[in-house]
Amino acid sequence: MSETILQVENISLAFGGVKALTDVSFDVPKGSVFSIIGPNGAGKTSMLNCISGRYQPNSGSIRFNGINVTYLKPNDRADLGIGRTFQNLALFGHMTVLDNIMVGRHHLMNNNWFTGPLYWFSKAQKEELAHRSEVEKIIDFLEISHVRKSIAGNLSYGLRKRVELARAMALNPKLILLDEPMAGMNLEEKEDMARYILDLNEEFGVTIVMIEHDMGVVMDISHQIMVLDFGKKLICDSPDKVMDDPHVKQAYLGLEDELEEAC
Amino acid sequence: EDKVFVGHLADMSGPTAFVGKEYANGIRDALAYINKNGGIKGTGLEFETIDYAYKVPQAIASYKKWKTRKKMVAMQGWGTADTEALISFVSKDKIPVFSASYSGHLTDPQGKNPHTKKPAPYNFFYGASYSDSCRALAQWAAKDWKTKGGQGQPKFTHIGANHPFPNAPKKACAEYAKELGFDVQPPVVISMKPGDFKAQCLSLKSSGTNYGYIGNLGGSVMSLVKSCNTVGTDVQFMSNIWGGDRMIFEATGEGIKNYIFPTMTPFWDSQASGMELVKAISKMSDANGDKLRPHHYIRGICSTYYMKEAMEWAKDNGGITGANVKKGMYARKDWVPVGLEGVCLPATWTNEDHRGIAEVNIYKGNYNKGDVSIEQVDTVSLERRPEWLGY
Amino acid sequence: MSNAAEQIQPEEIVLSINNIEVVYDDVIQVLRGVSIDVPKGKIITLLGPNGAGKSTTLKSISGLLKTENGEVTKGDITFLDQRIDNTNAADIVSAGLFQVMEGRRIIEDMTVVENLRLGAYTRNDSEIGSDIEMVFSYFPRLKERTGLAGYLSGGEQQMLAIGRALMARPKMICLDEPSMGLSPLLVKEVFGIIEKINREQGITMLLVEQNANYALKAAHYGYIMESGKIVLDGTREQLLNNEDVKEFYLGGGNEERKSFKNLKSYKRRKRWL
Amino acid sequence: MSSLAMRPCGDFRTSYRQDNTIFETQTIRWFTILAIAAACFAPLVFDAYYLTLFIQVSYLGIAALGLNILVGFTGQISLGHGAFFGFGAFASAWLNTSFNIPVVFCIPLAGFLTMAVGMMFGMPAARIKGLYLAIATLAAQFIMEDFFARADWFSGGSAGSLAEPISLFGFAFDTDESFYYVALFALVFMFIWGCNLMRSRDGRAFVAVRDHYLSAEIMGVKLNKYRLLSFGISSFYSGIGGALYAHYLGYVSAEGFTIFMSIQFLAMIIIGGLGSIKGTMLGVIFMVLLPEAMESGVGLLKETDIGNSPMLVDGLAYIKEMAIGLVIILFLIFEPEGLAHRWNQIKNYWKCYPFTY
Amino acid sequence: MNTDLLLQLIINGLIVGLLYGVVGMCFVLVYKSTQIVNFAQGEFLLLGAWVCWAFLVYMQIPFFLGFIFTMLFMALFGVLLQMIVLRPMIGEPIISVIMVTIGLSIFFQALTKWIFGVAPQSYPKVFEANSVDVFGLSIEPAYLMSTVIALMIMIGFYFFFKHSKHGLAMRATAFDQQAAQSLGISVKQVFAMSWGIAATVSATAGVVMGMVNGVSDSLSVLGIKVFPAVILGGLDSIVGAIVGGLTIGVLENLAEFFDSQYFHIGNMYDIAPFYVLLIILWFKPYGLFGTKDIERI
Ligand SMILES: Nc1ncnc2c1ncn2[C@@H]1O[C@H](COP(=O)(O)OP(=O)(O)OP(=O)(O)O)[C@@H](O)[C@H]1O
Ligand SMILES: Nc1ncnc2c1ncn2[C@@H]1O[C@H](COP(=O)(O)OP(=O)(O)OP(=O)(O)O)[C@@H](O)[C@H]1O
Ligand SMILES: CC(C)C[C@H](N)C(=O)O
Ligand SMILES: [Mg+2]
Ligand SMILES: [Mg+2]
Repeated sequence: MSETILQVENISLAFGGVKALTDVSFDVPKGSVFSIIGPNGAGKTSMLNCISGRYQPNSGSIRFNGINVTYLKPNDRADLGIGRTFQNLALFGHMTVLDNIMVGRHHLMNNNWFTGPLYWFSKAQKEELAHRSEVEKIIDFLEISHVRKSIAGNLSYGLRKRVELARAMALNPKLILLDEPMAGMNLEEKEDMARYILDLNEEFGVTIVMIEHDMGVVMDISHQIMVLDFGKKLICDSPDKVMDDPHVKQAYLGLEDELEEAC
Repeated sequence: EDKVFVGHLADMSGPTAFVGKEYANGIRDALAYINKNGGIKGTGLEFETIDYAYKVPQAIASYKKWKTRKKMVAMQGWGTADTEALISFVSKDKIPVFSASYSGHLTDPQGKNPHTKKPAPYNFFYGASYSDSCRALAQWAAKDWKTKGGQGQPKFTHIGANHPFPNAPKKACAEYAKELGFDVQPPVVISMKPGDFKAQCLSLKSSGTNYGYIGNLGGSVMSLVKSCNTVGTDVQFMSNIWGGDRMIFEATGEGIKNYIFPTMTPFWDSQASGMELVKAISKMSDANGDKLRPHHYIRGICSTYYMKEAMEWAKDNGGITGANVKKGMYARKDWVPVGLEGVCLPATWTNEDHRGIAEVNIYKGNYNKGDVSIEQVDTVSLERRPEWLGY
Repeated sequence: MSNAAEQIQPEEIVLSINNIEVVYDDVIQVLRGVSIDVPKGKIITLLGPNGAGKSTTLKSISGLLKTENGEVTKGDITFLDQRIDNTNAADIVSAGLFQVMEGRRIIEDMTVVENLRLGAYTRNDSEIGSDIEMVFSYFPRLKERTGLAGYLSGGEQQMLAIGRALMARPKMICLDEPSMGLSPLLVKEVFGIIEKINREQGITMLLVEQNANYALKAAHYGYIMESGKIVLDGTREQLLNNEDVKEFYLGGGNEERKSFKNLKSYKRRKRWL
Repeated sequence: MSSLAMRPCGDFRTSYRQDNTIFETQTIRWFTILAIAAACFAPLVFDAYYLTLFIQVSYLGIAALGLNILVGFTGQISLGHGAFFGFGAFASAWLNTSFNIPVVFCIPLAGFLTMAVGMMFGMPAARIKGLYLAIATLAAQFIMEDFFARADWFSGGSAGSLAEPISLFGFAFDTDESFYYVALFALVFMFIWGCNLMRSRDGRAFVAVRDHYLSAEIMGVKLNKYRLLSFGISSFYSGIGGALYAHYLGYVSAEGFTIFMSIQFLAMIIIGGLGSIKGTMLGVIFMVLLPEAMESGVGLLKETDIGNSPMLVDGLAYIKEMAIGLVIILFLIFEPEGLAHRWNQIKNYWKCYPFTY
Repeated sequence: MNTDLLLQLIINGLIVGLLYGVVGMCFVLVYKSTQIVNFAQGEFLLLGAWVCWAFLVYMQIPFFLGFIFTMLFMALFGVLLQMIVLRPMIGEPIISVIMVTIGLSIFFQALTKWIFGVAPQSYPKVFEANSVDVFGLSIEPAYLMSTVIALMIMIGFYFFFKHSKHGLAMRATAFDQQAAQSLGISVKQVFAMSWGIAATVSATAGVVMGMVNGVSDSLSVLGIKVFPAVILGGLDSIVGAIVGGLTIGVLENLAEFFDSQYFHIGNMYDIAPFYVLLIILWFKPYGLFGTKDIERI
């Protein structure tokens, strides 16, 4: 996994007074699992927002597969193959789980307001069904078939996170951004989630950028870890190196013994 | 015994209820009275009053109901909304409609005038069209200007909302005013709803308008007069038939001066012989007869009685059907319904000219310290120019 | 089923949930007979997988079920010896029971301070100002954020939520997943503060958590809930030493903690009942 | 099992195709088809009064369906729908009289014209949201009302404009009986169009935009395109509805396409149920029948002598209006989510009795 | 160019605009606390105007007394209305509640017509002077009164929302009812309060309108007429409502000026504000002072 899929160069982002990000650069190798950690308010989510297009950085550039996407609209980035999940869930609350995921297929389909309604007489039906079966594969993969038809808004927190992952996968992206995928899960569910992420990475060959606070998970599954603190990059290196870094210890983890407890 | 049915659409609760209610009471009482006194030469007169609140869908539904279930032979309608919505139905179903929408284009049953979008062969109304009464007022204004010894060209302005009803006479009247030598100002628009019209009054003032024709009715007229008083204009207001009646004076109170308006009937206190019958009719809904009815009420009665006599004619000439009633309207010239002499003006309808009346009585009203004084100032009889037909 | 009462004999029970059932939308049954006792001045924790009904339990305590048209159909809840099931939320708060809802739920278009003042809505004494300072002393970083609370980061919002609870000076606080989305350091901090508050102000706490390690360390007594039932309960020690709890909640049973890396992609699912 | 006799309790479907159908079960499908077939014989049974009511339901229903696509599915409130309805009416009449295009083509053309206008007034949606947008559409309402009253070339100004009846191969649909079929066809057609739209790509996109436009955009949905498009489609519907209205009456006058009509449309879809296609229909029927019911209620009162007691005789008109307001209020108090919601609840209740699985 | 006409029109605009502002504030108040746009606003106003009129004409009591009574009556009315009609709607979809207010407006429109009739009426003379002269424009004295009232109300509102705990509670409720309840805020009380205030304040506007132009059923259009003003200022900004009102007021008059002097298009007085509204919204999507909602994920 030599070539890089995502190149971030000197991104800076400020909201009025608050400097969310200052001059952050990093590369994500294709097919790797890349984790971003850091204290709360360090700017991790803001970083993802810059990559997925929610925010536009004040300066710096982001290249995806060599294309400069810094100023593209979010939906164009989706077309290029960047998918993501959100820290505070952002599902379509009143839609069924199924439809939520089908929305992920949006940019891959091409029936429209005219051909769609001509359902049987245009290709629409065939298309819908084809994509439906794709979606079903994802549903089985993430083991959420039992809630297929229930309204996303009524699901419990953990399930909703899983549905979000499914929706992101439906884009069939080359790069998936995960914002704290394991928050609010107990160990068992974290293990499941970790498994999904690994399979996603290894079998589907999707590159993964993940924000996560659970050091256990981060240490185990990521190839590279970047640490942000107050919007600045502290270090970006392999897990164990990061672990030994003194700054990281005191800025983020706290002292040794507690680290053990933490995971 | 045999019966015929007449439908009656009224607006008693809608936006035009202010006058609609009075007009409707007139019709309702008249129909009831006719019914009580022998109907149409013995044929019972069945009728239903529906308050459609100026909402077109209700009007249509009621019409259909009457047509199919009651075999309606004629209808008493109300405003522009319902009248125009029903034009093509009634001419297909051959059901004459007598309405209070005096839009000029309803007076051209055969579409002789190029202006006419859609000939309305089955639409009648008692009274001069909005255009004609406006023309009459213009004539009076011209005369008034002379008698006042006004210098130069008097200025004439149309004041009204941008809606079909006020707009109806806009062009026609302006043209005639020009012909009479007025300097016609661009129209001033005030909404149909009451509000603060000082702005418009200021532009009236600055344009130096001498004669302003008011196309609106009810609350907005009152607001206009008040606002203009505050601003201090000296415009001679002349209103359309709906904008001038005792109610307006009482409502506006102080400050409504020398307000000019047309009518097609005398007032409640008139001594005309026909008023006997009118008062008798009024008792139908007001047993001890102490209500003062505005002239819209009386006009409602006239509208009903012309229909009645047309129906009587129809009965003698092949039965009361819509088509015959229509013929009945054409049967006579300059006729006045029996018993309403001096109340309804002599009217003539022909099958290519539905301008029933060519004569407009013009009144001037004043309000001083609680009592309203109204005096007739002129009677204008218009020539029946062919190019004015339906315009 | 709950033997909490004998366990902690002397203390009085502040809140007792007695075999309640909860139904959403008149059809979806979520809780199937849950009983929990919360003794005064203690920290009780409620663990369980997603969708078990933990949040639902808290909502039924704090009277917020109605707003999601759910309802306690069976059993009863008493707080300080008065029935509070299906009474409305405002009264319960005034009675001294405060819930920190899942997902923070701060008022985003208000400033931090305004949020805190809102926390004190049910009070009308003069010490609100000083209490705000007290909260800031617990969470110094909140003091710097002067903008709208909506722009705080996840963690900051969580702190604000807890601080807001303190402002009400409640007798008891229910916390729904307070550590969610916090960095390890902060998790430690927050749990530290929770224990501190419990110690210093003697506020009783009912703590719904996913982070079993911390929760069990902080709590005196714990319940484990699955699919709407309490499947296990016991003191901190009992639970910490229970094999199943070790495997499914704490990680690393008897053998060394297995890495997330090489999990067999099928995993044994132990379920009580 | 390919066809289910009863409502399924759980997923027994064997292909996604079955799972995607408009109707839950074969029975329901056949039932609907039968109902429509039966509807074709209505003119033999019902008189013009009922037919005219149905025709109203049809043209108002089509327009309301459009509004629901905008408000219910895309979450953009519009207070200008009445004006668009009017525009459709005038446009069709105008196309027919001044270019003498046969009416059958005028109606869809009017639809597209209205669509264009709708999108023009929908443009603010690219930047404005929620109630701000609602009021922006209010501007559309007033601007267009004014336009109708002044644009003689288009609307005939105060004289109104004439609309020929629909005619196909020389047969004119100018009676209630014949027009009924036009209305029925149009309704069914637009209805199915709506259903299919909502279960295909763009329909989902609309709902996504409504529920969470930020994440929708990140999931690849072009926000502005869909915000605008939903305006377009809803205006298209109202245009069609208006055109039918015009050619039914045979005459359009600038009066009546007021803000109150727009509010009426809103009432219909809210009462019927936002974001529900069949709900729309229920709502329309409700709002069309309500005044009629009140009228006949008043009619009954008139018979009795209480009804004729003087203060009531005048009162009746207002009592009627009040009753209409009251019914709407009570209805929403007891059925805040609209008829469709109740319908579904009853359905679920039986489907899930006593618990979910 | 006719400058003193222009000047007079602008003054007129300001004076009338302030009244729009007052009505606008009621929208804002209800909106801020309940997220509801109250379509029955116009009827509140109408009712206030009629009730005061009745006090003056039937009971013959002096104006200022009648005015006070009217306010009290309307306050009570607002609270009761909330208790009976709107309370059951708490927690229901906003749009449905908005629909209820539409129902209310239909209901009260008819009710007032029934009770007070369909004929317009004038208020008895309250002030001696028929008109007072402001910078060469003569206006009705009532407007001076309204100006004073407006300013008082405005200041009152401002402090209420910024500093009182009830003000905070209202905003919280508006933002997230469930969360607000979890803080011990009684949503019912909050709503009752705001409806009460709204009814009272709009009544004052109604009375002023009544004194100036007389009362009649269609006075209630003011309820819709001020929509542009409210939006222009920003739905949730008291100050915005006033500024919006003034702006619309002036706009109308400017439109009238240019129309009558130069363009002669007609009806610009009513329509032009809407064009301007669209333009302004394009550049400031949340009006001039409205707080933009937080867009974070
Ligand atoms: N839209 C915004 N407007 C203003 N400030 C913002 C905005 N978004 C983020 N911030 C600020 O930028 C900083 C970084 O926020 P961010 O959400 O990226 O932190 P984070 O690393 O995700 O923290 P956490 O782990 O708690 O989610 C925070 O201080 C936050 O207050
Ligand atoms: N408003 C609602 N309507 C219908 N069902 C609901 C509602 N809220 C929750 N549920 C259902 O109730 C069950 C329990 O939900 P709850 O949120 O209590 O779980 P939880 O234990 O809090 O899970 P998590 O740890 O993920 O928060 C879930 O299956 C969920 O689908
Ligand atoms: C407005 C009413 C006075 C009736 C009038 N003829 C109209 O055009 O409707
Ligand atoms: Mg974050
Ligand atoms: Mg939960």
